[in-house]
Amino acid sequence: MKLTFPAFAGRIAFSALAALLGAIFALPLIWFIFAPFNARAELGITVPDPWTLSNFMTVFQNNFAMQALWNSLIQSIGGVILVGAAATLAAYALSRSSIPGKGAVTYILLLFSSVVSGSAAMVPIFLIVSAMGLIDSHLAVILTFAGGLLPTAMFILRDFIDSIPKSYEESAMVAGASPVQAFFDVALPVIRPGIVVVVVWAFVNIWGSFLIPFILLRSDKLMPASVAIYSFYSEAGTPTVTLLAAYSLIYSLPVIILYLFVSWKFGFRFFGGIKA
Amino acid sequence: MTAEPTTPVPKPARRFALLSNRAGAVFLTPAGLLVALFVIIPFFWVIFVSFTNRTLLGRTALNPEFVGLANYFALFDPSNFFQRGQFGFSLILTTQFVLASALIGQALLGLLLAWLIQTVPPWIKRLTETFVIAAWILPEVVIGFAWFAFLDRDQGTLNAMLTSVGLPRGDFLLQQPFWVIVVFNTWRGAAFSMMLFNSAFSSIPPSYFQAADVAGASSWQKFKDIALPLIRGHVVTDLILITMWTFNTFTPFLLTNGGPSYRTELLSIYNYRVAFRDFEFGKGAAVGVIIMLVNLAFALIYLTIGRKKRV
Amino acid sequence: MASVEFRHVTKTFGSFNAVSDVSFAIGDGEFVCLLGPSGCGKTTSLRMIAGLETPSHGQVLIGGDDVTNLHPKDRQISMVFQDYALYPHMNLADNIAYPLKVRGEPVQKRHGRAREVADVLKIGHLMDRLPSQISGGQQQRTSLARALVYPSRVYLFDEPLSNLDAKLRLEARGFLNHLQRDMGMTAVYVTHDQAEAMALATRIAVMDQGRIVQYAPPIEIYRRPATTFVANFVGNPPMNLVPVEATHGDGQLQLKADGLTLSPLPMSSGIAAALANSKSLTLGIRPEHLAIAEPGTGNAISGTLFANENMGPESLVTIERPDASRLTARIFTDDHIALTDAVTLGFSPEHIHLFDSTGARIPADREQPL
Amino acid sequence: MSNRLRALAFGLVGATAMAGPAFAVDLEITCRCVIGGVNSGTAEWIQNSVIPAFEAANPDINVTLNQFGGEDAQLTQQLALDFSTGAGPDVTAFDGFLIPSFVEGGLLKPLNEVAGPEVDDWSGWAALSEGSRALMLYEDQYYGIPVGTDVRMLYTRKDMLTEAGIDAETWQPTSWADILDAARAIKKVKPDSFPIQLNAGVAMGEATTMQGYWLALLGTGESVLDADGKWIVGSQGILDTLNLYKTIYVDEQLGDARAQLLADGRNRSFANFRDGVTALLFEGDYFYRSVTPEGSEFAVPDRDKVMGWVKIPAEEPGKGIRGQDFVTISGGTGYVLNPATDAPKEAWAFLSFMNEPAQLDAFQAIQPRITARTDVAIPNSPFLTQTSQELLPITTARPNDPDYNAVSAEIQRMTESVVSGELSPEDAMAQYRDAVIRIVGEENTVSLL
Repeated sequence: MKLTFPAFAGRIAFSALAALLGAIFALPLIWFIFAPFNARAELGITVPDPWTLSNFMTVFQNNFAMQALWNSLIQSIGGVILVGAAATLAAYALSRSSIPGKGAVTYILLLFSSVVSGSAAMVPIFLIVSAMGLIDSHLAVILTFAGGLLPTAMFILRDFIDSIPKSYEESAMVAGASPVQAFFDVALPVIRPGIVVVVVWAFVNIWGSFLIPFILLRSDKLMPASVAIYSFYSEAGTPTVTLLAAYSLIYSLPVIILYLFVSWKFGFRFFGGIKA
Repeated sequence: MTAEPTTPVPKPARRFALLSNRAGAVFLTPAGLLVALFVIIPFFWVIFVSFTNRTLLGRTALNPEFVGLANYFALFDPSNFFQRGQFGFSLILTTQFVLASALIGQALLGLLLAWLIQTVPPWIKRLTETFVIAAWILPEVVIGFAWFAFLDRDQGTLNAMLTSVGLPRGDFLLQQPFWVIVVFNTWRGAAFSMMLFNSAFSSIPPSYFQAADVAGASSWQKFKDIALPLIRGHVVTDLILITMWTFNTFTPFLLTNGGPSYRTELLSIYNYRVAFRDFEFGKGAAVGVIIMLVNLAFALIYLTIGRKKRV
Repeated sequence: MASVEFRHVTKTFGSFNAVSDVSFAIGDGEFVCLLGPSGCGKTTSLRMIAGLETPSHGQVLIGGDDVTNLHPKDRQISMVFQDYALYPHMNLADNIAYPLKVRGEPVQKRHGRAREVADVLKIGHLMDRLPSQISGGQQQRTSLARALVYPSRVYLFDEPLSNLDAKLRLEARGFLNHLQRDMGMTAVYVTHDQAEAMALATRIAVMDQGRIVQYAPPIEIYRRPATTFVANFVGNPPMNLVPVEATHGDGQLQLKADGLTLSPLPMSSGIAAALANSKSLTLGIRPEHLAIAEPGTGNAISGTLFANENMGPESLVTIERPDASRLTARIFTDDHIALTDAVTLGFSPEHIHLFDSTGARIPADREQPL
Repeated sequence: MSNRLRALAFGLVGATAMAGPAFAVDLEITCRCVIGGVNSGTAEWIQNSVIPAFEAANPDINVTLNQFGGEDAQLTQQLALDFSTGAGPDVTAFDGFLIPSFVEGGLLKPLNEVAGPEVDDWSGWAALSEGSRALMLYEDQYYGIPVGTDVRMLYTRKDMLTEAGIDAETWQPTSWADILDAARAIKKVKPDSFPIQLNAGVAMGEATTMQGYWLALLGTGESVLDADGKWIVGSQGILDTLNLYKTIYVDEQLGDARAQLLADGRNRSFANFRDGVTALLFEGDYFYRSVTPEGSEFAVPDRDKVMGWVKIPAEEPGKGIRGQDFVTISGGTGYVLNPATDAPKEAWAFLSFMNEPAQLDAFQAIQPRITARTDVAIPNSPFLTQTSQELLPITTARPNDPDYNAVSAEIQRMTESVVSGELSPEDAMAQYRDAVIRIVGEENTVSLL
């Protein structure tokens, strides 16, 4: 199809505008492309001369920071497993069983999950975790995140499961499978893409969070990377720019990789939950 | 149907379901416990604590007293309601912040981006999308620091760019802190609106636009007359969700610490300061209750609209 | 193989009666089609046989055993679903062999058996593929293979051909017919396609609004539809129905309608009973029993030409009557005559059907054996 | 304590097995100190001297040092949350003024209640001066052992004074006007400079109250509390002090207002002094001991020549508190025991061990400071000898009051609203008055206007 001139010019203008917006979004992040590889990085953007990995070497030698990455991993993976498993079971029950009042349960869950935000519930969560004697443990962070993320995870997954024909499990049962067999052999593998989305979403949430671990953890040994990053502030708060940049990059990598994975595997789109 | 003499039913018929009620209950238990413990109990506890003068330090830590609505009266004390660092100031600041950064900033920018990337070459779409989404998914502490460096008065990238074109430096974090967090939050959150609108646009059959092309409509006309009316539902969804998220966001704290002079102290940050710096748990809980009331209003609107659409 | 029986089965969803007090029996080795429009309760009935729904009242029996509250897995049945329900994460071999797997058969044995069935269905060469990698017809045969792979007392089909295109559907229909002849299986087959039902069934249960309107062999359904509903539902195109006013005297029945000329018919006790209720009757004539006639011929009905559709061997000629109702005739194209605006369609009186004001068929005094 | 779960598990076994010596005890000590960072001397002392010596004497006890690098207020926050949840280090450095509010909140217990009667038997108490013991005393109970006290003064950059034509060696201001005049002279010579640093604002936390506002307020003859222990919420002294801030930061830009407002402002103010932007800086001896020594981030190059100090004058001669010409204020830090420690006896053993003369002498060798114990000499530090001799006699102590912390926060807010130009001194004081009345009740306040 041949484009008329105005249409062609319009295309160019659109492309230019989109590229400009993309550039604006990129600007605050460009610093992270250069600074980590620059032994003398400051807050301004300078192209490293020479490019070096010395900042990373220093960061790798910082036991506390490395331990913190490990802690982040423990907390994120623990939380993700709990969220994934509990949300899958619960969402499956909400979708497939005929428990009386499950509609109301879903409604109430959604209501609570949107009403009770982290900032509003800080005090009671601290007091509850403290009363349970779990303060200053990975478990405290894992459980708190699981509780907080579950309603939304359940809701997304329930929508996903609702969109899957019941005939999968029905055919399995007619063929002789017990409900448990039907769930594990048939339903679970079919729901898996939905679970992956929820799990990735939960991981990114836990991995990046600052406030909850900051309040619930007390000892340095358990702090996740989001808190440990402040160890690259010297004395009383001046950032050690070079190390901070390198550490930030390492700390961001899992999220970037997950993004690439999800957009490659599923396309970064919406699943259930938010469909209108 | 009550008396059916010809069909004596030996035992009460259990309705078949893919998952029996008992199994369903078992499936729901772990999630139910976790949600009850970390969402529902805190909800009621925060209401309870808000009626006490509980603190972490000082006399009322050990023996908190029931003070009725005193915490609420203190929050709404007209003598200092609008002062910086007080509840009223934070409330108004947060309202302005939501209006400017979510309803105007994120929604409009997201809409514009979603519309633009429908038509641009794939590589520009990919690149733009990647940066917009990166702003959204990178850890908040990293983003906070990126902006701190970006806006630095002496070395920051923004000032370097301004001076290179002959404009004066700005001391943004100190002089325009409110606009800094507005722009910051717009930047941080536009991805969600973009993706939501993007998926909304791509759910419109292309034939609608082709028909308009045949009729000779311009891009703007197509947007205004076809796309916008068709995604109205998505717009409502988007506005309510980003309003709620922005209302509760804590991330600007990592950029400004709520300052200078409380000028960026959003309700969530105010809540944090009262509860975890001044250690006034009772008053902090009262702030939390008000935050939750606002959330409740939005959630009810959202669910009402959502329900209507589902039927 | 086993028999199936419904005893006063009712199924309600909330306040909606999906199936109302339905009783019928399916003999061992019978192929019964449940036929009706969507929402008539046919699928619900099938699912109650499968155990995927529990009756609100009444009993379901398979092979004489009350299975009303038995879990599907314990009923020894097979079912083919409308959407095939092939598991997207398993290849064809695993899909077909899944029923054997849950029965604890070893891998070797179940894959061997799956392969046998697949070969019969001509999909044996696709065993390593995933369902998403094969055509719709192949998917249909895979789901059939999965139903056939294990011994079963009753085979249930829920509109298994409705997702196929016309040509494949004919092919699959023929195969099912062959299978039925071969195996003599007891089958319950849900469809809304009357041709499918006619072609496959040994008996058809026509359902409407949760009730069985007629339960009879296909030929009887076709020749003696119990109601105007059945008459209208079975046959393609459906039976023409003309409202008529009846008068009678001297043992003779006179039917009157615009453009209709019909010599008086003999009275019968059935007609007399119907007329006692109302003088308004419905006259039914199947399109294939109408032919182009000269104006003024004895038994005929006339109107203006509305459409003339050439179907190859035959044509559908539709006329419009003064009250805007239409009649369609199915005539051999060879008999084709140049049509003018006014068309008269003639018929023979032995082909007419009469229905009373409630829509029920008025039987002849002594029905001919079919 | 961070191994709380392990400790719990131990508790079950320990109930029966504790008698045996087979179990090693782990102790943790926290201070706001980082080797090579903030309070490096303290960190080096604990890590390299106290812990090895203690562990040598007690082979069954392992001690770990948590080096906390954040702000004072963050450590306070951490400790408050730790102690409220039964977590936290066994021994920690602690600012004396926080003791009342922690005690009232049930977060600290008297030493002898935590560790038993041997606390009272410790020989060291007798060696502590009464004044320094008071730093860790609340309602007649000891909550910790004081390490030392401090004094505050006005640090000068002699090179900048000289540049402005002032004889830096003999300059001793006797009124606020003298300071302002010197600042103006410097500003004239170096228009880009911010000659004065008088801490203000919320971001600096307690440093605003102790190193800024209060120093000025004492110079007007007032304090934060009156003689009856009532909080002064309206007075000419407050107004004069706030006007001083206004002159410095708003009217004449003699100080770097940004540094008072930004989150990392205190560091900026140190950097200003290091970089020759600020010539007159109000601080404690901590600034000399810990901030500016060679090798630290804010080391002043050629310090002995460039940096000097003078006494802080009253607003006008004789107008200071108690009629003094010069004023200063002292706080004090020490170490306390976590009331929830799993090993109270061992924790006390460690705490008292580090406060024996042998260890304190080792500390003095690393970093001389004004000591609490009379039997520990300050070796060879002309600076500390001189300052303590001149300033300790005229010093004022911070009140021991559970509400102090909250009022101090209001003081910081009051100064910030003036320095940012948002409120006039009168309005800021009115706001302060309302806030303090809300905290302590109107009956505990007094207005002198």
